[in-house]
Parts: sequence; C-alpha cells; structure tokens
Amino acid sequence: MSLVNSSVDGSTDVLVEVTDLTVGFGSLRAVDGLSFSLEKGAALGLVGESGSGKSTVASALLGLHRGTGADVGGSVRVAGIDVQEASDADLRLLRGGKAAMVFQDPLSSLDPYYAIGDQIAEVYRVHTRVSRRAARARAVEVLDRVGIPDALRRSRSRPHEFSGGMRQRALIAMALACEPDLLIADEPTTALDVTVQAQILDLLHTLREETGLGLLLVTHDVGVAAESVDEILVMRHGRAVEHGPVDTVLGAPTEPYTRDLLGAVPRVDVPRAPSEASLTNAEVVLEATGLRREFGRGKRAFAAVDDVSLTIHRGETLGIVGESGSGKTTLGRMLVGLLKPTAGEIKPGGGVRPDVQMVFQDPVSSLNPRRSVGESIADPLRARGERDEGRIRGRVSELLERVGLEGAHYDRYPHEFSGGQRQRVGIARALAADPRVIVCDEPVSALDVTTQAQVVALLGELQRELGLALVFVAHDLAVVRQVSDRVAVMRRGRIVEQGPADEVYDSPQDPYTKQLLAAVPALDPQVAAQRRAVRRELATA
Amino acid sequence: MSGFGGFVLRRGIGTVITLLAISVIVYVVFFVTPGNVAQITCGPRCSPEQVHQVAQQLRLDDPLYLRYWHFLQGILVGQDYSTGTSVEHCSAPCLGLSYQGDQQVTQLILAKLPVSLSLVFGAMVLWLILGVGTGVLSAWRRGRFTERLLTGITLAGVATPVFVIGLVLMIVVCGQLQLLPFPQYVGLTDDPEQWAWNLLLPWLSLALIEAAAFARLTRASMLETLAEDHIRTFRAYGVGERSIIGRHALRGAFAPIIALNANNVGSAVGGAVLTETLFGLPGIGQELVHAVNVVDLPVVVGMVLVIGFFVVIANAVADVLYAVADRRVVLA
Amino acid sequence: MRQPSVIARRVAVASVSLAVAAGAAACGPKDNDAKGSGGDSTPHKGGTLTVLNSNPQEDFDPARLYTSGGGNVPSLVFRTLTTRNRENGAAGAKVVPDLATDTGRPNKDATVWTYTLKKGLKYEDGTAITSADIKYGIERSFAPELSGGAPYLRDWLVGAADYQGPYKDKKGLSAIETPDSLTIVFHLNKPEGEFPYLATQTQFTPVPKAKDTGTKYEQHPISSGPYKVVSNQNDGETLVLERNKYWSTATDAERKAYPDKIDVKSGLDSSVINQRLSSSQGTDAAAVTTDTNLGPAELAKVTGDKELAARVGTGHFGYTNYIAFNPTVAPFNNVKVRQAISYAIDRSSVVNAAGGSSLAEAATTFLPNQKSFGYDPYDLFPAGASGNAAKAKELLKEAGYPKGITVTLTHSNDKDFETSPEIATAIQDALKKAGITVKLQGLEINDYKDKIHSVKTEPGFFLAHWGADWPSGGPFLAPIFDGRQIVKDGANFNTGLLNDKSVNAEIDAINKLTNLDEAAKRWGALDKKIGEQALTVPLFHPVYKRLVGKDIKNVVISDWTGVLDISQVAVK
Amino acid sequence: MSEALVASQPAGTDVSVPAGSGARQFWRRLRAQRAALVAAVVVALLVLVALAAPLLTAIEGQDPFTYHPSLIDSARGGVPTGSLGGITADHWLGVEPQTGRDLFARLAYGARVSLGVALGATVVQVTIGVVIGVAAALGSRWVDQLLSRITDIIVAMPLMIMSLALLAIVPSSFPRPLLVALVIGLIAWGNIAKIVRAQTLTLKELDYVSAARLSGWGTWRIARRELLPGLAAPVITYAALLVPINITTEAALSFLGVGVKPPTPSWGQMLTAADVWYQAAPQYLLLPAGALFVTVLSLTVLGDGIRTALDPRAASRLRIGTGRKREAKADASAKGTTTKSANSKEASS
Repeated sequence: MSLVNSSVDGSTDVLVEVTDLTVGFGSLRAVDGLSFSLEKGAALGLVGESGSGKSTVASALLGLHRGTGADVGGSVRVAGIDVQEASDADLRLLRGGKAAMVFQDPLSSLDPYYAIGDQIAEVYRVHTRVSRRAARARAVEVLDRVGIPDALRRSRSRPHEFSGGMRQRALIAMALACEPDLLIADEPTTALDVTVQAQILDLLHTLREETGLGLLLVTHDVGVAAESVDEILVMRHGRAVEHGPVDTVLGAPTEPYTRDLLGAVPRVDVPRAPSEASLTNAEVVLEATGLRREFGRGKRAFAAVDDVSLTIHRGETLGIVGESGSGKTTLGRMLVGLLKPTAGEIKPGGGVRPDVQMVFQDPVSSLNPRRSVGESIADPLRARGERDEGRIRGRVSELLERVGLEGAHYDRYPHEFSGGQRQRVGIARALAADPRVIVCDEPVSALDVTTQAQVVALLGELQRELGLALVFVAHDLAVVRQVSDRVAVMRRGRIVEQGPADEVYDSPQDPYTKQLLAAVPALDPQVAAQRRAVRRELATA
Repeated sequence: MSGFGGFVLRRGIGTVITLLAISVIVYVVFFVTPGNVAQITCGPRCSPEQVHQVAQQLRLDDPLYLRYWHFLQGILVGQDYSTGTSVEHCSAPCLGLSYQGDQQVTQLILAKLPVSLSLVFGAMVLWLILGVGTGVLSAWRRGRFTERLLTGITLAGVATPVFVIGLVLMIVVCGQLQLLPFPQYVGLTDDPEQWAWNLLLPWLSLALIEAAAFARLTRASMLETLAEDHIRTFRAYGVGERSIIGRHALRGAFAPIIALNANNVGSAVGGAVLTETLFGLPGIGQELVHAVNVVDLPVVVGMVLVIGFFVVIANAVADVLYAVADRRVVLA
Repeated sequence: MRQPSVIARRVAVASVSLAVAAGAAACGPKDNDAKGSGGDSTPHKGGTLTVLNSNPQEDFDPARLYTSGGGNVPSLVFRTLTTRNRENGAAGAKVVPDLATDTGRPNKDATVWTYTLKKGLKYEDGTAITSADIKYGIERSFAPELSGGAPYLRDWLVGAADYQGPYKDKKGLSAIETPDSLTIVFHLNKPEGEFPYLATQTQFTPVPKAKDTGTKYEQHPISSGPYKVVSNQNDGETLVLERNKYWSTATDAERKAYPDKIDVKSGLDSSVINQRLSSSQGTDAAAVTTDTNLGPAELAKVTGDKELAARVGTGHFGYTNYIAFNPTVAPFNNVKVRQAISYAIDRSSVVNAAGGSSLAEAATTFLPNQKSFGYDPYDLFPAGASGNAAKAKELLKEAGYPKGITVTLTHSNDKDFETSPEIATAIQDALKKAGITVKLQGLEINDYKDKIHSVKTEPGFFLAHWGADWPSGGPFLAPIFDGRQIVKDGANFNTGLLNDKSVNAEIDAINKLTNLDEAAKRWGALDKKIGEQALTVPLFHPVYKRLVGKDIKNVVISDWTGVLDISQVAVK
Repeated sequence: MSEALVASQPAGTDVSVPAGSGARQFWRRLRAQRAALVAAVVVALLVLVALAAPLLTAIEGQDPFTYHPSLIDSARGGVPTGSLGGITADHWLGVEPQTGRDLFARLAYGARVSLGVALGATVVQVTIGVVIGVAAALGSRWVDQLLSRITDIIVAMPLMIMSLALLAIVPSSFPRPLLVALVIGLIAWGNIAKIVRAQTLTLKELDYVSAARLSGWGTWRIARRELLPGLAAPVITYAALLVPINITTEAALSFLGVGVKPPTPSWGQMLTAADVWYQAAPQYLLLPAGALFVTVLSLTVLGDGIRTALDPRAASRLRIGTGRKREAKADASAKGTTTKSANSKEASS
C-alpha cells in the first residue's frame, strides 16, 4: 500500500498501475495475476483470443465489477485513484472523468431512445456542473471534434439514424467530453467494416497525437493493435504471455503462443498457392446471370443485389468480398436457393442438379439447439429417403470424423461444442447432402484467428479431396485472399471487380477495391504508417 | 408524411373489414340464439296475434340476409321509423332501433359511451401509476423483500375477481370508513369534482386488476434493458443508479407499456362489464349484457361494433405511439 | 314487462312472472318497527326522497307497463279509475276509487261497467281530464308499438281481440263508450266481477290524444298524479319527479305525497343498494328502494343489529313458487308419481335455498296465504318440514317403480332464487331420500321461458312461479288452470294442460260474483279441488324484507304489493 | 374476470436461441430456482387435491352435495350456526350458508372444475394459437393476411358477450365444464396467435431453419421439427399466464350466470355466491379467494421459472412483454432492419 502511495506522490507519469490483478467469476479465473503499467500519453494493446480475459481487465480498470459478485484481487490504480478502495462517489468521478471507455458495438452501446447529443451531455453533466444548454454545446463541440459533419444537427439524431462508423465516432466523442487522461477502447472496431475501421483507427491516432491521451486498446486483432499502440501485451487464459514494444513482440516473438497467433493471422499480401482446378479450367458447376433481388415494396423497395453474373467451376474457390450492405449474403442465399431472385437465373453447369449447400456464419444460430448434432447432420440423408438407422448413423459418424470430430458425438447437443467445432458440424451437415458446390457465408468471421485458420484449412482439404466448388463470402479481405482462386468484389449490390485473386489483390483496378485494400490493418507498424498515408491520399483525392 | 397517410388509409380499410366481419358474426350468432324476440318484446302474456304483429313491426320474419341488408342500409343512408303518431328519421350512420325501448341505438351508445370512457381512462391513469410505479420499484429492489411484497400484492389483484375487490372496497371505504360516496355516475361536464370523486373507487378496482400486468411488464422490460450494453456504457461513465433506472431503463419499457396499455384500454371500453355492474355505472358493458339477455339484436350489434372500433383504434394509436416512442420502428 | 337483467342477480327482485313494479300482501300487525328512528314519527311535507333501484324504469308509458295495482313509482304520476287501498296489511288488498267516484257500477250480470270521473281533475298542464282521454289511453295499449301490458283488456272487452290500436284503426274501440266527458262505460264479452281490480292498472290512466307522441311518450308522460316527470335520462335510469301543482288532495284520498321531490336512481347492484340504505349517508338517509329485497346474507347481518333491524319492513305479495308437472309426459302422466313427489318434497331445504325461513314460507297451497285470495290452508299431501320419504316410496311402488325413478328437473339458469339452480339442487337433494334421482336441466332464461310456455316443448317436470295481477284468486288460478286458456301456438301458462269442465264452469261462476269476499271463499275452495290432481307441488311463498333509510317515515306496506308504498313515505 | 382476460399481453419478439437443450438441462435450471420449485410443489399439490378430491372428502366423511339443514340458522338467512362458519371435526373448513354443504368438499371438487376448465381452455387456446400463428407466419402473403385479419377480428370481439351468446346456443345436455372450457378457448386465442406468428417470423429467419430447408425438408416437417421446439419457451410462458386468467374468466362467467352449473362446484361459482356473505360469513368468501390467489401466484411464479429454465439468457428476468429485437446481423442492410422491427411491432399490438 505504502509503496503505491509513494509512487503517486512521486509525481511519476504513471497513469495506470495494475499489480497482480485477479478477477474470478465463481470457480472461473478470468484474470490471473496480471501486472502492467501505462504511462501518461502511452498506448498499450491488450491482445488475445476470446476467453483470454482481456475485456475483463478493461472493466476492472473502471471498477465495473463492483457489485456484480465478481471476485477481484490485487490492486488497480488509475489516474491516482485506487479503484479497489475508492468510494462509490470517487469511482464515479474516475469513470468517464479520468478514464473513459469505448465499447465494441457502437449501436448497442448507446441508448436507442435518446438523441446522441443528449447522451453525451448527460455524461458531461455527471462530471461537470454546467447547465443543460452548456452541456449540449459541449456535446456538439466533441462531436465536431471527432469528425461528425454538421454536428449541431446530427447531435439531435438517435443512434439508429447514424451509420456504424458515425456511432463509433459518437462514442469516442462521449469519451472525449470530459477530457479524460485515459481512453480504454474495448474492441472498438470489431463490428465495423474495414474501411470504417481504418477511419476510426486513424481518428484515435490523431486524437492521441493532439491531446496526449493515454490509450489502452483491447483487441483480438493483432493488425489493429499493430496500427495503434506502442506496446503490446499478449494474453492467454488470464495471464500475460508476452509483453513488450510492438515491434519486438510482432517482429520477433519469443513465446510459442505469440508465434502461433501471428502465424494464424491471414495476410492480405501473401498470395495463395493456386488450386489445380483454377489451372485446368474445369467444368462449370453453377452459372448465374443477371441476378437481381429486391426487398420491400413500393417506395421502400431497393435492390440488394443488382445485375450480378457469376460462373463457378468444379474444384475452385470463388471469393466474394464486400462490406456490410454490399449484398454478398443475399447473393449467397440466392445461389443456394434460399431466396428467389427477382430477376436473372441460376443454372447448374451441364444441366445437372446443382446440389448447392451452405455453411453459415453464426455457429450458434445455425444449429438447432434442441436437436443433437447427429440429427441435424442426418437431415439431408433422411430427406432423401434414407430410412435405415444404422446406415444413417454410419454415414453421420463418417462425416463427423471427416471434419475432425468424433463419430460418438452424434448424440451431443450444439452447446456442448466450441464455436470452431460447431462450424465443423455445420460443414459436416453441408457435406451430408453430397453437394457439388458449398456456399460459405462468413464461415470464420465469428471465430478466433487460430480456429479460423483450422477451419479454413479443413475447407481447403475437403475441396481438394471431394472436388468441391466453394463460394466463400466474407468481409475479411485477408481471409478471402487466403482461400480464393478468383475474387469478386461487391459494392451496393453490384460486382465492381472480378478476377483471379492475385490480380485483384496485387493490381486492383477499381478505386473501391483500392480503398478496401488500403484499409486493411498491417502487422508491421511501418507498413501501417505507410497505409495510413495512402488512405489520407485516397481520402483527399 | 405520405407514409403516415398510407398507414391511415390501410388501417381505415382494415377497420372497416374487421367491423363488417364482426357485425356478420354477431348477426349469425344471435340469429341462432334461443329466445323468442317478439315474445320478449311484446311481453310474456301477449297473444300469438300480438306477437305476430310485433314480429312484423320489427321485421323479425324477414330472412337473415334481408335483415342484415336493412342494417347496412341504415348505416349508409339512415332509416325512417314510426313512433305510432309520427314518422321519425334516424340519420346515417343509423345502427337501427332497440327492439325494447324503440331508442335509436346510436343515441343509446352516445349516452353510454361517456360513462365507459370515463371509467376506462380514469382507471388507465391509475393502473399506469400503480403498475409502472410498482414495476420500477421492483426492478430497482430486485431480489429483495420489497419486490416480493409488491409482486404478491399485484398478483392478488389479478387473482381476485373485480366483484370481490370492488364490493369489499365499497363496503369498507364507503360504508364503514365513509371516506368516499357510494359511486354514482356524475357527468364530467356537469360537475368535474363529483365525477372524479364518484369514480375513484371504480377506477381503483379496475386499476388493481390491470396493474399487475403492467408491473410485470415494466419490471421485465427494465431488467432486460438493464442487461443491455448501453446501460454498461452509462455505468462506465459514472452515471448514477437513479438516473440509470429512472432515465434509461424505464425509457426502454415505454414502447411495450404503450402496446399493452392500448390493448387494455381498447378492450376495457366494452370489457369492464363487471365493474360497471357492481358500481352501477351505466356504461357500454352493462347495457350490452342486458341487451344480450333480451336478445336485443340492434343494440348488441351496435355496441359490439363500437367496442370493436375502440379495440382497433386503440391498436392503431398504439402503433403510432410506439413509433414515436421507438423511432426505429416504421409504421406498416 | 322486462326481464330483470341477469346482473340484478343476488336478490330475488319482486318480479312476478308478470307484475314488475308492484309487490304483494302485507304481514300481519301494523309494524311499529318500520317507523323512523327519530322521536317525532309524524310525517311532514317537504324534502327530497331518493329511490335506489336496481332495474331502470325502462317503460314509463302507461300503455306498456305491466303492474299490479298501478305500480309504485308509476302510480305517483298516473292516476287510474280505481286504485289499491294504501293501508297496511289486509286492508291494503282492497280496491278503492281513484279518478272515479266509486269502484264501478256493474250491470246485473257484470258485463257492463260504468264509471263517473270526479270533478275538477286536471293534468300537469292544467287542462281537464276527460273520460275520452281514458278511453284513448286504453286504445293506445292495443298498438303493437306499445305492447307489454296485461292481457285482460284484450280478452274481456267486446271486439278487442283483433284491435290494433288508434294509430292503425282510427275508429277506436266500440266496447268503450264515453257518453259525456265524465262518464265512461265498458262492455265486456262475459261477466267479470273483478273488473274494478283491472281498472287499477296503468292502462286506465288518461292520455290526452294531442300530447301523444307514440313510442316517445314515455320520455315525458303527462301526469295526472301528484308528481310530474321533470327529467328522464337513459331510458328510465335516473328520474326526477317534482310536484304537479294541478294535483290536489281534494280529489285524491290515497296518495299522501309528502316529499317535494323524488329522485330515482337505478342500475345499481342490489348489494350496493342494501349497503347504502344501511349506511344511510347523506341523501341515502332519505332513501328507499322499490325493487330490491334483503338477501339472505344481508339478512344475517341485519338481524344482528338492532338499529338496522328496526328499519326493515316486511311484506307479503301474492306469489307462489312451485314445481309444475306436464301430465302428458311420462312418468308424470301417472298421478301417483306426482303425488309421490308431493309427499317427498323437503320444503325446509327449499326454503333455505330461497333465503331461509325469514324470507320464504313453506307453501302447501297454490293460492298465496292471504285472506283476499281466499286462502284455505289445506295440505293434501302432508310432507312435513322435511318430506315423507316412506309415503313417497310406497306411492312409487304402487305406480310401478319399486326401485325408485330417475327424472329430469328443468330450471332456469338465472340467479333469481326462484326457478334457479339453487332451488333445483335443493330439490334434487331433498328427493334423494325417497329414491327419486333428479337430473338437472338448466336452461338459459329465454330458452327456459320459450320451452315451458309452449305446449310443444313443455318439459315434464320443472320449476315455475306465479304472481298476482291483483289480490284475488281469479288472475291466480284462471291462467294456470282454465282449460280454455290453453294456448296452442303461443305463450301458454296452463302448464298442467288442465281442461276440466267442472273447473272451467266454477271459474265462470265465480267471475259473475261482484261480492268479492264471497268470490274469495270460492276461489279458495276451487284451489283445493284442483290441488287434488297434484299438477303442481307448491314450494314456498316469498317474504319481502326491505331496508329504508334512517330518516324515512310513514312506511305503509299493504298485502296488495308487499312492499312499502312510495306514495305514503315521508322524509320529514 | 373480464378485465383480466381482455388484458392481453403483447408479443414477446425476442428470439431465444437457448444455449442449453435437452430435458436434463431444463430440469437442472428449474431446480436451481427455489421460488419456482416451491411453486411447482404447490401446483402439484393443487392438482393432487383436485384429482384426489373424492378420496380426501371420503377421509373427511363428507361429499360436496349433501345438505345439512341442521347446521344453518334458517331464520337468519341460513348463516352457519357454529363458530368460524361451522368448523368442526366433521367439517374441516365449515359449511356453506343456506345449504350447509361441506366447504372443504366443495373447495376440493371445485379445484377439479376450475383447474380442469382453465387447463382445457388453455390447451384449446394454445393449439389454435400455435396453428394459426405458425400458418400465418409460414404461409403466403395472402394466407398471412387472411389469418391475421381473422385474429384481429377475434381480438376485437368482446369476449364476455360472445361467451354469453355461445353458451346460450349450445344445448344444455352438453357437458357444461367442457363447454365452458371450449368457449373460453375458442374465443380467446387471438393474442397467443399473434405472439406465435411474430416468434415464428423471427425463428424462420434463423440459419438452422434455412439449413433444414437446404436439407430438402418440406414446410410441414420444418414447422414441426425446427420451429415448434423454438416456440416452446414463449408459448409455455404465456400458457402459464393464461391458466390463471382462464380461472378468473370462469369465475366471471359464473358471475354473469353462464358458468358451470350447480350443484357442480367451482371456485368461480363459490366466489360469486360468497361475495355478499363477506360480512356475515367471511370464511365462505376467503376460502375460494385464497385458493384462487395461491393458484395464480404459484402458476405465475412457476411460469417465470419455466421460462427462465428454457431460456437462461432471460435469467432473473420475468418476461411477458415485447423485447426490442437486437439489431440484425452485420450484413443486414439498414432498410431490412427497420422492416424487421416493424414486423415485431405489428405482432405486439
């Protein structure tokens, strides 16, 4: 205790001092003996996969575990306040006043019912005795500061009237309102499109440059951390695995886990070994021409997919990449037949029934929680008229084993599996129908990078073995490059660029493709700085 | 604004279809209901000849479709009727004449409606205060004794029929404690103070029954909101618990409360039969039950249509309010 | 008449199957206990009387009202040729002159009745009342638009059967003559010694033709009585009556009319009415009810409270609740079965179900237990208080049912404690001892009435009741037992389908009598004679107990109505 | 009472994708809630009392139909003569005024009718509601329009009035408790249909339903295997609310004179007869009122418990009402999202 006190008295520039922090929820230890410190104006990245305890640390800095029944040990000092010992009132002063937090999902992190300006003003008034009117003025000021155009008018809008990036800017504005010393950003860009993510990261960068904010960035994305921080702390199972300057940790990792983590991160700039299929110009298995799909009626009608034509060959992977709202999921659903096109047609190559199956994004919602996984996988078999239980079980076990699970898992329920395993179950179910084409709709975006790599590897393996054609729909450019022979870039329902993966990635023709590629965070801080410069150019151009 | 115009138009058409369907159902159902209408109207000791005369007078011998057509005609163009000494006109929309009292149904409704509306809207204020208040308290004190007590009390309201609650309240409050007069409807325009004073007990009885649903809904919505991410945001910014509960959590409960409230208000206009009966309030529900008992078809149809109208309108209003409360919703 | 709404449920309202607005006969001695609790019991003029009722006065047209003796509230507005004597007890069962100078002058065989109006009679607007107005009032009651009254005029007046009222038939009824403005003569198609009783009904009230507004007349009927209608809201739900300054005690010996104003508030729940009367707060202190009796629960409470008990008025109306048999339906075609049931009946449990011994008196006669009906206390099938099971079994054995029988009792589902499920279950329980298994068939009230009053659908064994149109055996026995009153294609009340020549002849003979005391004796004897056929099992006669507000004075309860006479009540 | 039954609850529109599944998890989570357990025990006891009514009354030595005129004071309206409403060793809860029938026996037999009618009506409501709701959600636009309109009509019809009319139409030979259950069930299914429709609309957008369609199954099979289990949580929760509402509806119908007929006892009928006796014989009123209260309370608590056990995400939250749907997935366009919210709204009104 006395030690810590002296360090504050000693007017050192320590902003955050965490000593031997443990946080337990019942029998689970989310954080286990973590120590680190952060100086004023510095930036630290907490990097780890899900369950590593990184977000718990962020909450602990603001004492958010108080009153929740969590078991917190060790000490946490932020801006001179002992978070463990502080009174409720002092804690409220800390929260938002000295250290402000930016959350992952900007939509759900704002109250949907109040205007954004009012929400910022409310927070401001908690920490500063000012009139309502002055608080509103301050809200407009910070909104303007984070680059929201026409801030006065927009401050009266509610969160749903903002785009995702705007919302995140608004949250950052809220954080800035009380001029805190520390900004804690918990996965601030995870829910955003890659171009928007780049803008937000740039904003954070600028703010740090201009105000000298300390930054604690919590992220699962090594690339995001590389772009934004000076130091990195890699976490796993609640403990620190490796801690050091960003160059060192990313450039020359000493711990095997860090190496694995980095190895699993897909790189946008590394070409993929081309598959045989793409070389041999195999037969066409699916052909779509002039696809169009509208939603809504009357004035509210809009086309999610507009005049899209594709061909898919046996054994190849077609990557479809685009940001949210680009229509890529709609396109995927039309390809498998879950949605009927408003116009255009889809026909199987060579007149054979296409047998298109799908692997879904969300491993939680894609399996019926009330049925055993075996039953779900057996569905296509039964639907085709197979009645022999023994044969069904045999085939399902075979499929389970094929995707890296155990045949005995037949009777288990989805919740007994991890995310990656569920995705494997989803793949097995798709395979059960003996498809020629599988449309994978963001199959790995909900998974941790290491799991992601394994699932991607599995898909590749299956493709080679079974001669499957894959349509790989994703927003992550790096993953798409990793798996695709050919790539189509979608924007606002249209394909803006289509071609062999290497061509599209290495010499993009369409300005939108260029913009996308420039937005991808780089692992190398130097490259990141270069990209930032390119983005500025593109933005001003 | 064209969106709102379209909404009104669509709802308008929907309302008309619903009401027409309801009137047909009522006609058919009451056509097969036992009870010799002419005999009831004429009196038990009327001779067969007299009964026949009355039946002719009331067009009871016409086939059902003709009677229904006559009813529709009345709505569209009105209808003439004889008082014996003169011919009167019941102007469109005319819902016909009561078999029993020769009163115009429209006038009967106009006479009864203020009572029902007074009862329902007054009770609504009370049940919102009681229900939402209780809900907020129990969301705040969740898991503690206060919450259990409040839950128990509101559920007692649900579990006890109004004819028990109302009677006991009346005997205790008006009879023994003499705090309030025995309820007797006084028109709002005649004497607003007496109006409120007399209706207080009926309001309370009705409100006690409805409050529980609102308490549960409020509590549930608030707890749901409290578990949402944006509450965490405001906690992380040092916003106090009072403001979190009162400003953010409660705000999240508005929309569902509005929906439930509209639903209840709409159906209580005709549904508060027992409250009206017990307290002797001459409202729609009481009149309707009476009309059913004497198979007074025009009155039954008219009243049921009015009630249906209120339910439909209440829901439309709820949709609009809901869209105002939650701007993310579009009217459809 | 109107059916009391289902809602006015808890207490049996004094609605005779027929008479709505008036009640019944009196209890014995003049009850001092019914007097106001204040020291000065002399009634004075002035003040406002409040009437708290459960059923609205939906009909306020004299043509449509079905009353016994002119009704209670209606008789404040409508004077008739004759009226009931406003006195306590048996004296109150007498008919006395009202507008007329006497109770009517019959010709020799009582087929022509002549009345002379008093002089100086005026309506509320000061115009004179003429005999032509009385004739017009009666003619109106024949209009289908204004149906609802008692059937006697149509049955008795010469050539009235097909008459459709003055709106359709401008010629009018030739059976009524008005030789001058004060004289009115009625020509009947058969002798009717009880015509003076009929002349108490509201159809005999004068209606000025110029003021007739047809079906709208009830909103403002022209008063001939001590009060006029100032306001009538919601079809009789709230009525305000104020003094008619053209009425005078000089021409009206019957109505006292003490209060200046009368407020009638109805549509109230019966338990609320009784609670309000017992609390007697504010204007309720000067309140009475003309349609709500004390129920058993309220009686239990009131009897424990001296102050309240002193404010209870007790009366008897000529009324009988009974079981009816249809002798064309097996096994009730066997008189022994009917007798067996008569012996088996446990009247004490039926009385309990009807509210206990204070609210119902066990009945062994069809005629009510009052002198004016010619009451003869016979008990042809003595069942004692709780039934004679042995005798019943014996009779059943004789009838060929040694192992007992199973029968279906039809009743209504109304909560009136008369033909209602409570009474039916009590009978079910009571007959069990005699080996008679009763199945219950409860019908909705309209269905029930349709069924029991149609010769085509009449069940074999059902609950029924009958009330007096006036306190005499005639209207009590004739509709139920006169073979010529069997209606084949309409509402039939001769449920026993009795068409016995000797009975018919005796009815005709009694009707010729104009000496009503003599007639009463013969009605009593006839009742006993019919009783031998066991077509009905009399169950009980109701007793009416009603509370009055604490400031009410001069409570008069006649044997005619059985309830307090509102025209006699004072609040000061 | 009518007020209670018209008090419809708006639709719950959140989609639960319960993490857990299988009966075992359900029981484990249900057992974890003490209040729900106690409520379950109480409900079980009530059902047991109802089922064992003949046995229990035989132990007491009474039946619900026999009159005991000696135990009441006829001159005082038939009030029970003994103390505490005539409680004796023979009559555990006293006797009924006016008849002297045994109150314990009537209460026990009344439980049969009240619970039976309420459960029967609930089964009818749930069956119709689920069929109509699912058909509307899965059918074509026209089917949906038609069924939704019918639902609107049902909701807009005054329940009491239609009950009065329907109960009068059916011949009296039809078993009355069954009839009352049927009538309540046939008239008051509108809200559950709305809830089910909204829930199904959201469920059918879930990936696992799409996956089942890709497997080649038809609509019927998907409805049965994939949708119905997902509807269980909201439907069971709502049904637990409907049961007490239906009990009070039966009481209200008794009050209006069209409920179950004497001598068959039901709590509603007892309440109706007893309310005027509250001053003269309080226990006559308090017994059925207390029984009703305990039933409603325990069913409500149990319903909440079941809900929590079925959907742990809602743990510690009671839900009757509308939940705002979380904004849709990353790829949903802005317009798509608003339309979805509108759907859920539509269903809740």
